[in-house]
Amino acid sequence: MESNGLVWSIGGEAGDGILSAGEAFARACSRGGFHVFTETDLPSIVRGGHNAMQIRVDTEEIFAHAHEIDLLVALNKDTMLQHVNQLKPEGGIIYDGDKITLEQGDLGREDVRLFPVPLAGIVKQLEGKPILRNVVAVGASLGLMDYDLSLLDDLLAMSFRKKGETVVKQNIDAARQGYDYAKTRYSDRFPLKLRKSAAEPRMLISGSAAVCLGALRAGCKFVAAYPMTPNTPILEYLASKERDYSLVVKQTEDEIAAINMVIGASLAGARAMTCTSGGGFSLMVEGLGLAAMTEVPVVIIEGQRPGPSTGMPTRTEQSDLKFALSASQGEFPRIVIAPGDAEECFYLTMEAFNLAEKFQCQVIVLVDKYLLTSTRTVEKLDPARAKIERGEFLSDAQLAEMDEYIRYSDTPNGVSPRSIPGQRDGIFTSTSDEHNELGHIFEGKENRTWIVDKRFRKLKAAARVIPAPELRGEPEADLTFVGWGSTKGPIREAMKMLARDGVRANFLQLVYLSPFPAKRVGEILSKARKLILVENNKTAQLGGVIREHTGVLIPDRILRYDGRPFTPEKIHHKVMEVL
Amino acid sequence: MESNGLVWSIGGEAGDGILSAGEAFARACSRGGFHVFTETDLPSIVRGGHNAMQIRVDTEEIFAHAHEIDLLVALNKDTMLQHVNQLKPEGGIIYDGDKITLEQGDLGREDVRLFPVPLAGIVKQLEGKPILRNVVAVGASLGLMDYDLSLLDDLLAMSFRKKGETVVKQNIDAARQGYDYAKTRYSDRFPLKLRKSAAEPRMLISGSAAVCLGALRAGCKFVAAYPMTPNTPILEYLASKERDYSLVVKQTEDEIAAINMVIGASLAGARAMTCTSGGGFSLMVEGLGLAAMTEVPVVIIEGQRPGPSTGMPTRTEQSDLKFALSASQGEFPRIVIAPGDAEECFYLTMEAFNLAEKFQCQVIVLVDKYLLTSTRTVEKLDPARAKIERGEFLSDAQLAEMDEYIRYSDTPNGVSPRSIPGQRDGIFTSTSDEHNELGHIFEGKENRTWIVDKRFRKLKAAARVIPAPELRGEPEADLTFVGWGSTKGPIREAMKMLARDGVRANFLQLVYLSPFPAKRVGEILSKARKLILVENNKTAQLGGVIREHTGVLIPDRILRYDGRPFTPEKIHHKVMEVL
Amino acid sequence: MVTTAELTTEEKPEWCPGCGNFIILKALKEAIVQQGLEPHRILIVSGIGQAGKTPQSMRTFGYHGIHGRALPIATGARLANHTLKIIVIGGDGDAYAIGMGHFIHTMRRNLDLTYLVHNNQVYGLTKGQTAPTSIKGFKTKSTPTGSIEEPVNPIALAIAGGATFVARAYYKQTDDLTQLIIDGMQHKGFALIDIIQYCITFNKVNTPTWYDQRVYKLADEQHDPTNKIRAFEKALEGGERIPLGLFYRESRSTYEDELPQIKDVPLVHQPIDDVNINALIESFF
Amino acid sequence: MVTTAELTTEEKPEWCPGCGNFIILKALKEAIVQQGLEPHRILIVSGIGQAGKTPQSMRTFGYHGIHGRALPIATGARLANHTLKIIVIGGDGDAYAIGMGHFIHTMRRNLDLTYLVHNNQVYGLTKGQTAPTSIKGFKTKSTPTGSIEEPVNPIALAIAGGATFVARAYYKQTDDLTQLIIDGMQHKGFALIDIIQYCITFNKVNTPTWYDQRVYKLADEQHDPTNKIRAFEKALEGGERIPLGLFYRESRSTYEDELPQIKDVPLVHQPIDDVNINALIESFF
Ligand SMILES: Cc1ncc(C[n+]2csc(CCOP(=O)(O)OP(=O)(O)O)c2C)c(N)n1
Ligand SMILES: Cc1ncc(C[n+]2csc(CCOP(=O)(O)OP(=O)(O)O)c2C)c(N)n1
Ligand code: SF4
Ligand code: SF4
Ligand SMILES: [Mg+2]
Ligand SMILES: [Mg+2]
Repeated sequence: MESNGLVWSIGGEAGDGILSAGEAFARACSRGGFHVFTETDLPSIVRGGHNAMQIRVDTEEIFAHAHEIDLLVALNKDTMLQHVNQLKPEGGIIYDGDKITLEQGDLGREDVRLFPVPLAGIVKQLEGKPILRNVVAVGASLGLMDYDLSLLDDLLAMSFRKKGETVVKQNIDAARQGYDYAKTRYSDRFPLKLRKSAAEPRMLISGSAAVCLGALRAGCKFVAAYPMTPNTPILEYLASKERDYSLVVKQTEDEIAAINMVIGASLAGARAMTCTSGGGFSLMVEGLGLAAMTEVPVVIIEGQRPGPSTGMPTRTEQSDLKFALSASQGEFPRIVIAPGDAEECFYLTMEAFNLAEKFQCQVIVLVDKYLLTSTRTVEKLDPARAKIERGEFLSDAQLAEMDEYIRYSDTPNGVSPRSIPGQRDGIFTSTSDEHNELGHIFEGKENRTWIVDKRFRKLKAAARVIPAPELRGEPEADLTFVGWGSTKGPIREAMKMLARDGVRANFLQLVYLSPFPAKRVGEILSKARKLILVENNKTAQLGGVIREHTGVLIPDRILRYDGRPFTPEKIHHKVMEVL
Repeated sequence: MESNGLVWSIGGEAGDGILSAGEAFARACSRGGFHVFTETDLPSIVRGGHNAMQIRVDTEEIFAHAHEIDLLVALNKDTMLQHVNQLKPEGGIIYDGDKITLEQGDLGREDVRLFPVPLAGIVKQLEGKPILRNVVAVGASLGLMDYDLSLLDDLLAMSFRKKGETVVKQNIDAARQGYDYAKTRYSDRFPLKLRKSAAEPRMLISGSAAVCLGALRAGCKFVAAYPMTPNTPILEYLASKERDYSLVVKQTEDEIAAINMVIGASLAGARAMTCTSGGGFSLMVEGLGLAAMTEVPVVIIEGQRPGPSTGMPTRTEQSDLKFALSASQGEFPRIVIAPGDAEECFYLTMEAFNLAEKFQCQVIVLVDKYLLTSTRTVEKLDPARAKIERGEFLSDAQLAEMDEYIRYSDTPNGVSPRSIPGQRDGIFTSTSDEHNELGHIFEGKENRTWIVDKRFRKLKAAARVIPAPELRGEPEADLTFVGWGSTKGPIREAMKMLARDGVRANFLQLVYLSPFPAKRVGEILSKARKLILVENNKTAQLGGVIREHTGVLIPDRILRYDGRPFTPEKIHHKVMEVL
Repeated sequence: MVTTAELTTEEKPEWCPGCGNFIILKALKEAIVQQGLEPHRILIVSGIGQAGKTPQSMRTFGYHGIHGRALPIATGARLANHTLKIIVIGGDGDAYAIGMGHFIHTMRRNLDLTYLVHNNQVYGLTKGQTAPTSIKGFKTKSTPTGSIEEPVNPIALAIAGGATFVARAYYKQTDDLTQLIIDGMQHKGFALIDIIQYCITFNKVNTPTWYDQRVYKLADEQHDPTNKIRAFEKALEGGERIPLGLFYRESRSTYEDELPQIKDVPLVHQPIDDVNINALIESFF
Repeated sequence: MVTTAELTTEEKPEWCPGCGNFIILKALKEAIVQQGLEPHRILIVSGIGQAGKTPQSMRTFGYHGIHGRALPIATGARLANHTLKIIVIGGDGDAYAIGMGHFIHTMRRNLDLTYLVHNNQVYGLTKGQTAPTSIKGFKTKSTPTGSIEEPVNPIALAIAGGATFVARAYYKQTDDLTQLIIDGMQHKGFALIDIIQYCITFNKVNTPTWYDQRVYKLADEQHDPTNKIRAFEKALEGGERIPLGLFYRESRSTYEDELPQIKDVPLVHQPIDDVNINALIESFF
């Protein structure tokens, strides 16, 4: 089983520092030139409860976490028992042999290799806090796989710089002792080794951070949000950049205030967004319609989690698609975008701001917990690819030349050039009531038909600039996966597995869900030999949307709605059942 | 053009008493055994602005208002000008000749007959308030058509009883003077006569009142709502019955409070409902999901009006269908019912309470402004047809026999028998977080899959008891109309017109939109020769839902989204274009 | 200098003849004229209701939003461009029923906004239901046997909630009203002016006659508006004696003042065409 | 008589060791035991947050609703069955941020509900953001340079808002807390008990040490809880001296009292199987 790559996992109680340990391990690998994917598994509890994190490391590009693991770090016994069956044959477990006593038989498996390390003992000797056990364990892991410890040392030095030299030293010592302990005793019993490659360090980023970078690059100047898992990290990251990037990030009294503040800021001319999860989005629905009626650009990041209602706050699901597509009373154009990985989170968030302003419409970016919190090594994000296009703003000079500024003027593509408050010749009034081209309340029949059509023309115009979906993978394939959002990663991994089985697969990823690219999708689907729909929900919502727009029913569906993301293995396995 | 029936219309400024005049006229007709349909046309203004009301009277059953009118009562000049083109050839106008001076040429039509009546003059002579003109005008109308004035007298006596005898007398005198004036001068110039028939008086009721009667008959004990057109009349009617029918009707601080109070009341065991329009429903979306997750029965009356946002508050549209079908994050079963006329408003509101309790689910009754505010003569509503079925409540004795009460127990149809607070052995906790069968927060994978499935089983069970849609009209038809909700009336009228043209039509009315009767609809549609979809919206939402569930695309669509309801003529006309 | 005529659009406000809103509209225009403000530097944000229709008949920037949400909309606009003068308008239902949460939170933030609440103690636009400020026993179609709730006391709530300028005006005393609007707009921070407004159509109880018998001016009683406790005491008056004028004023730094990122240039005028995020990108290596 | 053990489910509350919520939970159980109430006659309604998890670990009827909406849920339940004892529980964000509108409106209605707000001045469940009660300058990940908002003053708002029983308790003074809960539950009308609760994980500023140095008992200062102005004055205290105990109490008829239709039988027990609507049907002829 030797290969330059492996799946490493760490588990313990909430409060044991699982996340920081995992992040350190992951970063040590990405800096060593490896491809990395990380995924966390946390309950909705602040302390206590089982936390786990998986880091997958490879020399090839990777897109998802894996079901099976090579090396498990167990900070408590519970972790050993819960995860032992995920271990590959002859996988290893690092644990504190002084604290956790068990017979090989307790695990129900004979083949796993046990690597006891006196985690607490080492910490005690260093006079560190109990949490330091996590660093010892990471060190031990690196020792076992013979990796370059200096990569970890640098990270620890950086992370703890603020806490002073003693703490830095304590951490580095802890890592070293764990490293040495494991290396000297067990190195030969664990065949998987990681060798720092010649490759450059790689960028390792979560979907949520990528969204933030996209927003900052897009010139987002105003963010209003109310904390809600899994979107709180977006609010928090952006809040930490308030001063450096000169934006205002406002934690509001609720989500209703958030969307309405965003509308106010955007009306005033600033790029503005909010982020939330389904529950908060529910409260934003009325504001969404207000923005639509008054044609104020708005960007909403909607991070899905299992519902209904509070549901499973720290888990994942793709169950708000239809809701996002039809939320709010009445009919109006909207753009719904579902990025599938961290790169897309960056480029499409950026694009969301462009589309919102160009079409004076509301853009919902549908993400989910899995996509937001998992991290992945990516091709260095390229800000130059993300250009600002603000659509039609009238300059003071242009306005001065007009007889009268007409806010909702009739235009071929439905987009009426904007002015902003403060522009002398750009005065206008806007109302959530139906109105005439001047923005005055008006209930006439012809006017109503005209202005509804005008608003909808924007959607047609948007459809013309939005890239059509493409098939990824072999053009001539035995089967075609159809999916959206965060299933992209697991599907791509599953395709690799199928290729190994000699099954040629390709993948239709729907990125833009509204306007829906019905024609192109219909063409692709009608040519496919076998279609398999993959969704992280119960009711196959994309399947419904596809049938509505194309008439095509996809009977083969791989669905999961237990709050967990797909593993590639699960998809692979299900496909083999279907074929 | 003689026939025992006609289309009468009255218009004037808001504040002129258009509605009360129209209602008096309509009731005088329904009491005379006629079939009646009334429809109002009001802007969103308290005073000023043009108000109009149309009353259609016939000896045959009628289902909708009409485009053309026979007799117009114009309380101001504006009304004459606005409505003159709606008059049938040789139709008549009653107006105040002393106040409105005009040449026949002003109207742009030579054929209409002018019947000037000194409305203000008569009122002045009676020393009445200016509003009394409306009664004079109704009297004059009856005079012109030779109707039995005593029917009107009785109504006036009843309406003004509380205001004292003088007022009653003044009204009756006003009616009489108008009657005599018109009858003596013009009776021979207006050929349409109404003769009180031997038929019994008929029940004349609006959709909104029918909803209220359904709710009261269903034993609704608690109503919480925030005023919003077109649902305010429901709130107000029920509030007026609070004491007589022993229920609590609470005007809340907002719609969020309304839905949550309803949840609380229902949890405590009372039948409870709220009523709102799309904007208020937007605010209820989060609460809807809470009710779904905790399996608390809830009935929501959603009265649609043109959106998005505030839109056209006093107008009509059918544009919240998809929103109602997918509102709130996550996935859960819901029942969506769209009554098509006043009878259905009564029986289906009643049924909504039964279904909500039997399946411990949320029932949305989708109505609209046209359906709620238009009135129609109906077969006397039969409370005996509306039986109470409360679903599974456990008695104290049943609970006492159990080892432990399990709130979300597993059952074949997904419905877990309920207890209510106050029952000694029925104690349970419920949570909006995902939970186990006891109602305790639980995030296990198998549990999650199980309980999602359990909730969805209720929808299957509901589908088994919900009546399948039926084709109305000729089984072998040249064309099949497909529609939902308030288009039912205009479609039925259009079918009559088509029959006169020799076109055989039938009609598939979708009453239950969720669970969607896909199989039956598919069968019906696949057998039809030609399908025509009729919807009062822009995007043909039902068309989308049908295609999603059956794959059938209905390319021929008659859509209207200018805030006005269809007239039968408009549908008829469009059909003739399509054929 | 702008004139009242220049502030007026061709749209006639769609209010009932005799409605108090006409006078408030006039006072508002007058206050703008007297301050010599330029119309394009003014944004009027309103909710839904009769009062909310105000921006429709004024030639300034106007945004007629949704029921109850005028304050957050105004907050967003203000933070995006704090060089604008922003006036917020709502009815009593808009402000104190559905909008209550935002009302309290906006006050404690002390953004520089002027909030005019047209308080007619009834729901006008929806044709006469009970409002949160309706007095006990008030009969409407939604409470046919009379309201059984203690009305909200917006003045007391504003004082308790952290507003820095709290006043009550009476539409009939137009000069005082105009002056209070001017003072509120000049005040650095959040100003609430609760304006008694007559709804001639739906409020047959709290008529001008009713009010004329009850109102008196705080200024006539040497009320000290810097004393919060006294202000609260005055706010609790009602029933037979209804105080008018400035209850409370406090000087506290505004929300905007505390944001160094907008000290020099408002957000909306900061360049965004090529934001340099290289340092952030590096931080993920 | 019910015992504390009988009130306890097998579910252990999922709070951090040392969290103040454990003590509040204990006090609540103790208060129920001391009043000799039957668990099946009690309904505990809560919002979402750490505090909101309380009903999960109590063997009474419990409903753990959504964030900010516990009061309207409780209102509906109370009106449907006013023979139940209903306790409502929320966190500071739940009650005073997203729930602010309902908070004010429920108070003025004076329904007979007891509201316990676990005020830890931070958002616990979502891992440490600023709360509406966080003091100025409070640093969290959502306000990394410190909060710039005046915190809400729930006591002052409750007094201004029409609550008839307004108290502050400190989780560490468990006997007083228990007694206040009992008094609140015995009070006929709406009782607010704002409870200072320590969040050991996310609030490193307002610690027990911090509070111990500041709190004092109103009872020790002969405070007269029937005097609304004095109560308000006390409510404005903060910073260095934080009063504990009953600020204000008033006796006013409850909302339920004003509803003749539930005088004899609660709604939920009124028969509905054959409601006679014939008279209504006739009225449409
Ligand atoms: C979410 C929502 N709910 C309800 C309404 C209906 N509505 C419009 S205005 C209004 C209240 C009007 O009263 P108020 O705010 O006092 O204003 P007024 O008309 O008296 O000036 C209501 C309930 C709405 N537009 N939106
Ligand atoms: C509509 C909605 N928005 C946001 C959240 C996320 N959320 C859950 S609890 C909470 C705040 C917790 O703070 P607090 O109410 O003070 O309770 P504590 O955890 O401190 O007891 C938030 C924002 C939610 N559940 N629902
Ligand atoms: S209903 Fe009342 S508030 Fe509305 S315009 Fe008429 S008088 Fe004014
Ligand atoms: S985070 Fe704070 S409030 Fe939540 S359980 Fe831990 S200590 Fe208690
Ligand atoms: Mg009002
Ligand atoms: Mg808190």
